[in-house]
Amino acid sequence: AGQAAPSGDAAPSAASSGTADSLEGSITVFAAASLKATFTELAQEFEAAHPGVTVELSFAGSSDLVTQITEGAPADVFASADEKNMAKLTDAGLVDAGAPVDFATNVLTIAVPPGNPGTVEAFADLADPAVRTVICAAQVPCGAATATLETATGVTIPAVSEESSVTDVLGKVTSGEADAGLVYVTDVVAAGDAVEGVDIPEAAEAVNTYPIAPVAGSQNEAAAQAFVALVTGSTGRDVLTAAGFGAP
Amino acid sequence: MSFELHARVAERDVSVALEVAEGETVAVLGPNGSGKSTLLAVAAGLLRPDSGRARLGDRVLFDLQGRGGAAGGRPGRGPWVPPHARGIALLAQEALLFPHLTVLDNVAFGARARGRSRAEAATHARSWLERVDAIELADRRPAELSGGQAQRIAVARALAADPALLLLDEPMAALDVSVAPALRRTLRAVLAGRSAVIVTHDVLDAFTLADRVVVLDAGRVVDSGPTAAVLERPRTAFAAGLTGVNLITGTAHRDGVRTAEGQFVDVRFVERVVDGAAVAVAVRPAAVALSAVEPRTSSRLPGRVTDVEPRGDVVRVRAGALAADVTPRRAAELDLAPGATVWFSFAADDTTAYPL
Amino acid sequence: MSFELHARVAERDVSVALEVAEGETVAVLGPNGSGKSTLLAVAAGLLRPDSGRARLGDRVLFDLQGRGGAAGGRPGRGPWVPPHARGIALLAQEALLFPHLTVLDNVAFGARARGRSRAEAATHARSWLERVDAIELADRRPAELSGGQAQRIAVARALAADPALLLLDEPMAALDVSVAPALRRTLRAVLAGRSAVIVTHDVLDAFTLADRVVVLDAGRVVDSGPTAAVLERPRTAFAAGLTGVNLITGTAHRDGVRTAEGQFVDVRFVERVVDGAAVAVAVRPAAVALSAVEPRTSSRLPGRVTDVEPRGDVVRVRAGALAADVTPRRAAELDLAPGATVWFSFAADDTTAYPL
Amino acid sequence: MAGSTYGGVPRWVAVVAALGAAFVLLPLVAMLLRVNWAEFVPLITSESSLDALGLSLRTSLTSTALCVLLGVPMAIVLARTRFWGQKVLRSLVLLPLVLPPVVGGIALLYTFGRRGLLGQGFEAFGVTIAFSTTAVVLAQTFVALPFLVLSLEGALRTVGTRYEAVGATLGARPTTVLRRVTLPLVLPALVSGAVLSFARALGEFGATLTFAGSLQGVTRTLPLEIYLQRETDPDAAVALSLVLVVVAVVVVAVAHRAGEPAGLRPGRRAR
Amino acid sequence: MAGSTYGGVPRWVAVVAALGAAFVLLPLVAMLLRVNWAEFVPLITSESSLDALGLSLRTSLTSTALCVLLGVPMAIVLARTRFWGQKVLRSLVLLPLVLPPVVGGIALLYTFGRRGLLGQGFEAFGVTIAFSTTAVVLAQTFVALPFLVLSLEGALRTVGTRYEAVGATLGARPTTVLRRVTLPLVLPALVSGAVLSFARALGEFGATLTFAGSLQGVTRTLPLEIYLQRETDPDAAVALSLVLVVVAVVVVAVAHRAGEPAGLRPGRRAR
Ligand SMILES: Nc1ncnc2c1ncn2[C@@H]1O[C@H](COP(=O)(O)OP(=O)(O)OP(=O)(O)O)[C@@H](O)[C@H]1O
Ligand SMILES: Nc1ncnc2c1ncn2[C@@H]1O[C@H](COP(=O)(O)OP(=O)(O)OP(=O)(O)O)[C@@H](O)[C@H]1O
Ligand SMILES: [Mg+2]
Ligand SMILES: [Mg+2]
Repeated sequence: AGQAAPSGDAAPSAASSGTADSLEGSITVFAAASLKATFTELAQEFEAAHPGVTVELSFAGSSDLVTQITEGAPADVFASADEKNMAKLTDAGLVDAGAPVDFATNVLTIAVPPGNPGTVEAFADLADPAVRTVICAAQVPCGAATATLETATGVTIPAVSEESSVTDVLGKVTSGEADAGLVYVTDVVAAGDAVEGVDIPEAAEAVNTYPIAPVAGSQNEAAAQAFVALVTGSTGRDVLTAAGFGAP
Repeated sequence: MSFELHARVAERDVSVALEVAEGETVAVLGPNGSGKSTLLAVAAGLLRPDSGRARLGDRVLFDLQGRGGAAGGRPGRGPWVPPHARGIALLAQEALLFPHLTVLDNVAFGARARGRSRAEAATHARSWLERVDAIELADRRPAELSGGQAQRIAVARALAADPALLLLDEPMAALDVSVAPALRRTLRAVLAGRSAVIVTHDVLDAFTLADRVVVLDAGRVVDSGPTAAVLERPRTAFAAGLTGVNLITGTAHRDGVRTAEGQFVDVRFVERVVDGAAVAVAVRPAAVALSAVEPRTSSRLPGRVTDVEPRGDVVRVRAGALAADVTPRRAAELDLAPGATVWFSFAADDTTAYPL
Repeated sequence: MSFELHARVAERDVSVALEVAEGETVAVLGPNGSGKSTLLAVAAGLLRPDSGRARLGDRVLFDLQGRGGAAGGRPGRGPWVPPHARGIALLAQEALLFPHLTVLDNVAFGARARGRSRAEAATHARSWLERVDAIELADRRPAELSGGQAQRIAVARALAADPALLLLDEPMAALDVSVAPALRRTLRAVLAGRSAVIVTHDVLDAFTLADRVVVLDAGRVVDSGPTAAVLERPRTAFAAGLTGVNLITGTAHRDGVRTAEGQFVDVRFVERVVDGAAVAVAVRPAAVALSAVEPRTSSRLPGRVTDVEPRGDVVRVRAGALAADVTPRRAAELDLAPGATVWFSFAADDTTAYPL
Repeated sequence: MAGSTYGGVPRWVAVVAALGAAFVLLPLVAMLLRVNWAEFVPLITSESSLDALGLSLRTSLTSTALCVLLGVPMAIVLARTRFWGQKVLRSLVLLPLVLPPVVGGIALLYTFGRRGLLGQGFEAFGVTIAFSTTAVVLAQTFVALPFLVLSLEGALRTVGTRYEAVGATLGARPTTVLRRVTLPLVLPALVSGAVLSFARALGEFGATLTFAGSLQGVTRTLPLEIYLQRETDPDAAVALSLVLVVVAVVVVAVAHRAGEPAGLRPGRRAR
Repeated sequence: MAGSTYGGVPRWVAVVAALGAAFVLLPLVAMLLRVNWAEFVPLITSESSLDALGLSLRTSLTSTALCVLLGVPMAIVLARTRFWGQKVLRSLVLLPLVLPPVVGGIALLYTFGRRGLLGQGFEAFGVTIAFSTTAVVLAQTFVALPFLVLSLEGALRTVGTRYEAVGATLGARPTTVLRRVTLPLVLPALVSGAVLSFARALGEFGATLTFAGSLQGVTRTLPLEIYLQRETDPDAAVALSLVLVVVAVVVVAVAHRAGEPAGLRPGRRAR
């Protein structure tokens, strides 16, 4: 799919040369809310590399962003938390069909409150109704992944709540309301001491992929391309890995 | 400016006509619920009648054609001047001072509404407050006034609006005897040469302020004419009650009057009256004597006592529509109690008789 | 039940005392803003005085110690019976009928509040509506009543509450002459044997309804006593104005009275009065004659005409506090106009003189 | 008391009002135009939609009742008594209005949650509030209560105490005065306040999501269902919103009819 | 008119009111207890927080002004005139209350968005509304307007037309009556309504996110910032919420003081 993507090393080399950087103006990056920390850092890196460019960041749920772009929001780059939402834009012709590049993956893990009061040791433990488990609803990407995992492992989770976002699942766990929640690895990393993670060996069955692409009709296509390159390049790789994302 | 109105408000069963000549003050009298306030509300433009017409000076205020005679028909259509453009000020039965304004600002309201400057309006308002003897209340809020004080401010507010036609609904009802005469004097000065309508239950207001009187009853005009004529020669029990005279009606019969009950009363006719014509006789209670047995005089009527009212130096004895004022001693002598039968008698010289 | 109250409301500069014996009706008279409504509000428990004490029968209603004499001090502390538990009904100066209830339900309110059944309360209310001659209004809403009708319903509502003490604030102010006598009769029947306080501007109410009179002025009791005594021997200009008599004050001087202005007036003392004592002389305007030149009689006072009021068969001529009733013809002869100087004279036989 | 039927409204006021109405109504029209009518009926009669609608109605009505129960006394105390700190209290009581609902949900978790201020006590008695329909009702009541308190308090102040005083002198004890005088007088405001509360409860989303979770038939109210549907099918979300709108309009219209006080209705006599 | 200072409140009313107050206040206390005070100051003074706070204040005040501008005429027309379809209109105007904010945002997009009902026309003139600060204001106005209309309409009905009629007979034209009589009389309700609107605008989240997006300094208001912070750091979100709460309390308190009508203030004379 990466036919349009410039080589991963293009941006850093331009930055290190420090000469005749043709990029200027500003770009607006629409990114899934779960990318807030990483993309804020990447935007700073990008601005450092291209002093003439300012990066505006807009974070929201992927589907919110898709609606906004469809209705004319001034986006130059779109980074989605799943492929389905990116597909909506390519279908609508707002992103060139070949443009999206996968730049990260994420897998599910079990988040438990510190001290693990429900003593959850493995995915199968979640089948116990005594363990209050919170998952994502099937309509949202993490819920779809959960469903895939349930099918793959044959474990049915009697969830007490099916949330509409990972953040809500994590919130229930950090507040101690739930004994366990199915979230992404990156969420557990970001949450720090607030939760503990219990790895799921079967998680590879349901990998969530993050695609990124410049938005068609961008006012500053060159800079948009450069930002995509930064994210998919080695700089992006480092930042994303540090946050717990997997390689695509 | 002259004013002319006739209107029908079906819902309240009121159908009245009123004329006020240039500079004339007309008193509207009538029992509770007879339509006095309704009449004023229609004139002021606060109530849209079902049909009718009104004119102030050359201007038509409204000219409405009734639609469907039935009660509950919608208000008629036609030209309609809104209240603020009529130049008619209404002092309603309740003071309704604006609670958010001081007394001074209340009185200055009319002038301000007509675009005068703040200072000018305040000066004007102050002069009016002085005239109603309330200048010391200028800075108070309406909530801090007594009932009578509020009423006086309301009068000042209406007068200060300097309207072409002034409508006053019982302006003196809550006033004490120490301000009433002064206010009456102020009103008399203000109303002189101004067209005005004043609703009152006090015959003194009618005498001192009004050129003409209109008597309403059950939503209809039942009597009207110059004040003295209407009140001294009452045609209705209500008008008679206002001045407190006894009204006896019957048919002329030679030098006397035969009542419906067949009693004969001696009177003196000032005008020629043909035998058999309907006539009224007015006698003041003070001129009526009471006796336990039928007196020899020709003018005497029997009555069953309904009420004995001590009134200071006299006692008023009522028997239905008849009343007599006697001294407390005479009342004691007669041992009057409700239910007793007594005779009311009077001299022909004390009567006023006139055709109805 | 007997009632006793003294109270001070600093903010309104009112400091009054009132006593009502068992079964007695007391009339409270006074100019606008003299504190009559304030007195009733304190008695009913709607206003907390700064200090004072009240007792109804054996029960102490309140007993408050003032804190800090300064105006604006907070209401005092002490026992305080809330309004609903006092057994005191107050008919306020404004009708204040509950707008969401029908007339019948308004009148039935008191009975319902005391726990009577709906049917019982309605029957009770109906009988009261009949007594104030308003039974045909039973199903209306207050918004559909005329001012006088509303007032009558309010009277019925207060009476129907059957209180131990009844407070009436100008119950007759908005009533027409055709119901006023009937309502006065009803009140007289109701108030007989009941403790009641009635605020009024109408001396007739005081005469017909009250056993005793209290006169307020500027928040203080200035006169009180049996009705006839207070009104026939007025001590204040206000009380004199109520009955319409002329009040002349001065010092006793042999068979007459010397006024402050040095005029001498011939009177007849009924009681012995020592020379130099302060005395008052009451003369009715009808007994006063007017003349353009100084008359020969010894009782004559000069005056500058302030007002000429036509009153039907007589004309009342006022000169400051002096008033005389003359015939319209005499008024015309004298060519009276405000500002003219005239002499007021009267016979010693027409005066009532009494020590102040 | 003769009726004044004065009703002069300046022309420009009407023009601006029309503008305002257009501003509110146009988005609704725009939404109507985008509804996929072909799929409308199957969509809104799906099991999950009906579950959500039923749950929403039940919980909203319950929390409206709770709002009335708690809010009427609160409004009365704020309007009729004076005490130290009253102004601060009034401001504080209004806070749920300004709190972003999600934060409100967090605050509720901190209070009624398993490890919350009160929740620990409840838990000891075996009562769990989180993830239950009770939690939904609590969340809705929390955000809707200020609406009732505020609109009622204003009305109580406007009406004043004169009629209440009359009632008291006629021998009615405070509770009777409240029931027979005060509440009937402010009925229109009470109804408006209840309608506002109901509407707010019906539309409540953030606090419910955070505090109660989202499980079909238990805690997933219509707004949560709409939010979820939107992930996969914006058309479905719009269609469901329309259902919410219709329900709201019906409730509002019925309530306003019921709340119109007989005594203040213009005109016509009873007989 | 002698002042009645009657103020009897039954004991049980006070008890229930205290219960209601506790229900609202406890969550706030619980929140306070969880605030990480050590990090509080740096957190709320970070650039993005200050940006968000500034933007929130500016937009909320603007939309409150818009609400007053549009809402006052709407309330007057609803309260003072009678026309066909009025009841339906009143219900419709209240709809933004019940619409889940996200759906409201979608409706606004359908109207003012690039492909929207009016947006197409605006676009032709080169005006883009969506995703600008204007959009934030529009979204806030849309959700906050019904609050003002509803509370004001109730007050207008309660006050009645008697004072307006008096003003008219004194020669004041409708506009003057409006300015000098009607509005001063309903000032307390107007202030309450404006406070409600401001509070709702300040807390607005869903519609803003959908219709205006979330761009720092342009459209990312405080609630949006809180939402984002929550993704990474719930403590930060709570701390920021506290800022919102404090701002709201200050505004509410100030407004209530300003709105207390002089004429209805109890007691003391002017001199
Ligand atoms: N708003 C109203 N709706 C219906 N009927 C009304 C209304 N106001 C008054 N009425 C009725 O209309 C009739 C005339 O009332 P109006 O107020 O004009 O009487 P009024 O002569 O002013 O009496 P009062 O001396 O008591 O003030 C009465 O029968 C009254 O009951
Ligand atoms: N709420 C109030 N606050 C402050 N002062 C008041 C208030 N109400 C009345 N007053 C003042 O207190 C005094 C006594 O008023 P009150 O109402 O008792 O008089 P009143 O004798 O009933 O007069 P009226 O005959 O006019 O009804 C007056 O000076 C009045 O201005
Ligand atoms: Mg009247
Ligand atoms: Mg009084």
